[in-house]
Amino acid sequence: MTILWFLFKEGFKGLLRSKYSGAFSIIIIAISIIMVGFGYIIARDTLFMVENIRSQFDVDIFILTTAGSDDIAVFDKKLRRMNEIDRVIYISPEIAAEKFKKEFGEDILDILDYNPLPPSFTISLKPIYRNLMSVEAIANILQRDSVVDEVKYRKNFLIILEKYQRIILVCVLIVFAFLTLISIILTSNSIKMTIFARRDIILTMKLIGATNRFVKTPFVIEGTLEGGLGALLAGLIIYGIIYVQNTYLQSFFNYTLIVSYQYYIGLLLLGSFLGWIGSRQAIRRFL
Amino acid sequence: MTILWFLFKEGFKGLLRSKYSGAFSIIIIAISIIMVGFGYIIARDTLFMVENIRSQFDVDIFILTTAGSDDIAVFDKKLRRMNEIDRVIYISPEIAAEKFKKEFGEDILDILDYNPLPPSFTISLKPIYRNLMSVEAIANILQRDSVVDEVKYRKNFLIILEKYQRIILVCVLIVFAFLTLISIILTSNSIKMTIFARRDIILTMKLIGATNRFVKTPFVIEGTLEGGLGALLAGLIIYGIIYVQNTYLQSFFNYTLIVSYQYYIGLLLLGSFLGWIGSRQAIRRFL
Amino acid sequence: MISFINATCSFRKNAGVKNLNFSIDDGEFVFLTGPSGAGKSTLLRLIYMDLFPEKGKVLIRDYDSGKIKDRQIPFLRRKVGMIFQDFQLLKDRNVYQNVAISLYASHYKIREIKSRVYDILNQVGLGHRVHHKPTELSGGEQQRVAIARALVKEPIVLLADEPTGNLDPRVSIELMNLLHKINKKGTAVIVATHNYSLIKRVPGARLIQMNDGEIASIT
Amino acid sequence: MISFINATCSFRKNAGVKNLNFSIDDGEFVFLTGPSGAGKSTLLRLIYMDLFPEKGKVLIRDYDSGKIKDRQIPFLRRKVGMIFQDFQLLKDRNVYQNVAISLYASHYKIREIKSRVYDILNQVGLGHRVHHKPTELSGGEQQRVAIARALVKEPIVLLADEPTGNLDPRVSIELMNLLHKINKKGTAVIVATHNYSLIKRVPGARLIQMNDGEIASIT
Ligand SMILES: Nc1ncnc2c1ncn2[C@@H]1O[C@H](COP(=O)(O)OP(=O)(O)OP(=O)(O)O)[C@@H](O)[C@H]1O
Ligand SMILES: Nc1ncnc2c1ncn2[C@@H]1O[C@H](COP(=O)(O)OP(=O)(O)OP(=O)(O)O)[C@@H](O)[C@H]1O
Ligand SMILES: [Mg+2]
Ligand SMILES: [Mg+2]
Repeated sequence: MTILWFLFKEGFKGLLRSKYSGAFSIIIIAISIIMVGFGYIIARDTLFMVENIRSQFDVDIFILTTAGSDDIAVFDKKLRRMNEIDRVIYISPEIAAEKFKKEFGEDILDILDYNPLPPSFTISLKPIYRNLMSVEAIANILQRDSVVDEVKYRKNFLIILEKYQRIILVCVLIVFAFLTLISIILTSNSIKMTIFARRDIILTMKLIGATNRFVKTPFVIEGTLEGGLGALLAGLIIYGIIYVQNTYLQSFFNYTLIVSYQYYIGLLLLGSFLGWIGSRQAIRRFL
Repeated sequence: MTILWFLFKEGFKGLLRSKYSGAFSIIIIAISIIMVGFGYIIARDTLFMVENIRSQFDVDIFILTTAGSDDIAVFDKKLRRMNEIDRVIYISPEIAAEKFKKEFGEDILDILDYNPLPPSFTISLKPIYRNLMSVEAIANILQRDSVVDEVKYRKNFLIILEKYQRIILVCVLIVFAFLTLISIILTSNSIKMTIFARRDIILTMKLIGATNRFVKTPFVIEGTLEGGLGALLAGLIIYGIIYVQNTYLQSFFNYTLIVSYQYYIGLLLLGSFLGWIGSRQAIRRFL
Repeated sequence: MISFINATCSFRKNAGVKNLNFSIDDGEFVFLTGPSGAGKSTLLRLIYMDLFPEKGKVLIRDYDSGKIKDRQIPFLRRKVGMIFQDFQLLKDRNVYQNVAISLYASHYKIREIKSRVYDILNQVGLGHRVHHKPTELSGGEQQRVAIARALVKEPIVLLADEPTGNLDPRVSIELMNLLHKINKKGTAVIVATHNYSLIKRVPGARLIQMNDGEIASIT
Repeated sequence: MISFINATCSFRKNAGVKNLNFSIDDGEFVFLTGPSGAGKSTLLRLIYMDLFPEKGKVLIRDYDSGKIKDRQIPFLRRKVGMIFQDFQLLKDRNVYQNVAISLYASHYKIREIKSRVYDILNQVGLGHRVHHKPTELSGGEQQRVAIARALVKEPIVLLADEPTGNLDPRVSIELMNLLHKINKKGTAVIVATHNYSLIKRVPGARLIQMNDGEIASIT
């Protein structure tokens, strides 16, 4: 009991005693955690963005101009009943005419006395069906419907997306792993420096009969505390940046940063873990 | 002479002697410089991108369907002669019909027996004229021409671009300044740690009659060398990353990273400067 | 209790001690003398196993320099009190903590630690310097902190390396009396010193004289 | 050359020295004695201006403790040789470099440095330890490096704080003879020591006895 209490007190005191190098370690750990913290957000949101791009994929179905409004209504119902389809938008000839005007600067009804544009549907598929195979299958089925003139979709978009999605995933993971690696190196090195500045104390302790555990424990406690404090600092800075982003820049970047409180708890645990493992590794050299 | 040579040798030796903390400083400086180096590239290319978006701005001029091909040719020449205009593209009714087909899935000539689409011009302005005021003035002039039906351009695009361009510039500068600040803190702190680990030597030197300059110079030389070596390391890593990007990822991101050799020289100077100023500041505390 | 059997320990650049052969029994009082660089400190370091002989061996109670495991060394050192020639104080702790730490390391109870530390500090005349850091002490005061730290844990053998180098004659004599008292309670004491006047103060003490790493004479 | 005028210097927690009044002339040999903690080292630190009196003043040649500027202190110290009680060696440099550095700091020429350093190291009996680091030396050898460093620059006044604490009697006597010789060449020497047998060795030396921060007697 006495001994455990003593070692804990030593760990705390060590933090206060090594004001200088301790503060440095805390800053380094904070920087590490900010890097990993934002690395995580960037990774997460990049993957989300890819998913988002995929969600903008949709299929246009042009209806035969000969189709009656009843047939179209039946087809609409059929579409809406299909499991694979997420959202259906009907574009009537009138809407098409408006689009025409926007595009070509002429009112089609000025040119002709009737609207020659066909009605069409724009559908978006459920996420799991937004791949080349499923889309082709669905397009084939729809094509066979009697009211359908033509089914159109950006085949190239899908091909490119599928080709590069894996590359993006790999890139994102590499960047994240790289940041994590740097943060581990930084943390363990700065803790090593803290301990290096007090190597004479370790030597003396060993000479007067302290076991390795006795020498080590206060340093490990100190390191873990430094990790926790670094994480706290990092958390505050990240919170501040997120606040600024969401309050002042949100409308500009059209991007809202959302993190849960579990994220902050995760950072705290990560920091303490980095401090713990870093100081354990660092002290080993000097024992 | 003897003394200068001695101080230089001491500086070099100091670097070798403080293997541990010296290596740490070099790594920290390298990380700092990588941050600043990429910060610079990101800043530069973001601003370039904004300019690029601006360059995609163009003006559509719809010609009256009643205009004869001679009149159109005259107008074309007139456009090409205008100082403010960079590039002129003529869109004949045939090309417009093709665009129509792409958009609406119908051949306009199938619907009517003639092509009702008007010819048009798409012009892009020289960079300095791509602002709301100039564009409005130019549009007004063109509108007055007898063959012109309507002049259209994305007014909103220009308004938004002008509104946010300043924000982007400020953001980019803030991020860059932030990275620079962090790199200065990191560098000066890690050098402080290196010196802190040898504070007893400084005290002893002073006790045996060394002037501040005598104590300081070797540390400053050591710091400058560490800065240079850190920059060298950073340069190699940046070169490696640029190589990977341009060789393997270029086609994917559709983005080529270009830096000149002056950039690397800049990094080297920056590193040495950081090391120099960092060690000068750091040693002051201990004198 | 302590046996050197043909022990040789040399350094990279020069020999430390050669062919040491002797033994010291429980409760003995031994003086170690010899010119500067003769190997006295090296001999003591062999006892607390900071160094290991490359030939021969050193036996301390059950511990054999040839067989001892790294993790056993702290337990050996807890039984050996050491007054280092260069004091080896912890610069960032005050006098009380410097002395107490060796008791904490030996898992004493907190109550006991307090009373023992104050007791020993008073005995070496440092009762008024409890809260000073080593850098705030005179040379002699620092040396007495080192002495107090070695004595406080009541070791079975006490090694003192030049323990009076920074002490005035009066304090030196007091210290020798203290060591003598401790010795009478059963602790073996080995004192390396250049101060021949001390030797006369302990009747019946053995004397090991060293020269150039070897034992020149032993009584 | 050295004058203490009513100089008092106290520390945060306790008094160091009080009301010192004395002066030492060029070429004098002075012993400083007194019990541990009497203020000997503090007195010496006032001379090389590591400490400043809060009352009164200390004059060393042209330097006045009340008026000296920070940047003048190194020039004072170049003229004062100091043997520190705790040696103050540079741990990361070998014996040669430890001694040479004080010459480099005083802007000697490289040729001169080499011959002077080897000369002085031979005089203190360390000619065979030139390339050792301080941690590879015995206590007495370290002390002699500290002595060599103080002597090598031929100071106008030499301060020795317990210079024989780790030396055997033979080497101590040799050292005193060396100091005596240097003194005869005109260097003032002040030796703080507990070793009263040394005092007899220097005929005509003055003796300042301190107690509790004050001068108890002066001859
Ligand atoms: N780590 C080391 N590396 C190299 N040589 C060493 C080392 N430690 C001691 N020596 C050498 O071994 C010899 C014996 O040293 P030791 O410290 O045992 O002497 P000592 O008898 O204690 O002398 P002193 O009375 O001066 O303290 C010395 O010549 C010293 O230079
Ligand atoms: N930095 C300091 N802070 C507080 N007290 C100090 C400091 N330095 C010295 N002292 C105190 O001042 C007194 C005089 O110290 P000083 O070192 O001058 O003694 P000394 O005569 O050299 O003793 P010794 O013979 O033991 O070396 C001592 O009691 C010491 O505790
Ligand atoms: Mg020794
Ligand atoms: Mg003293």
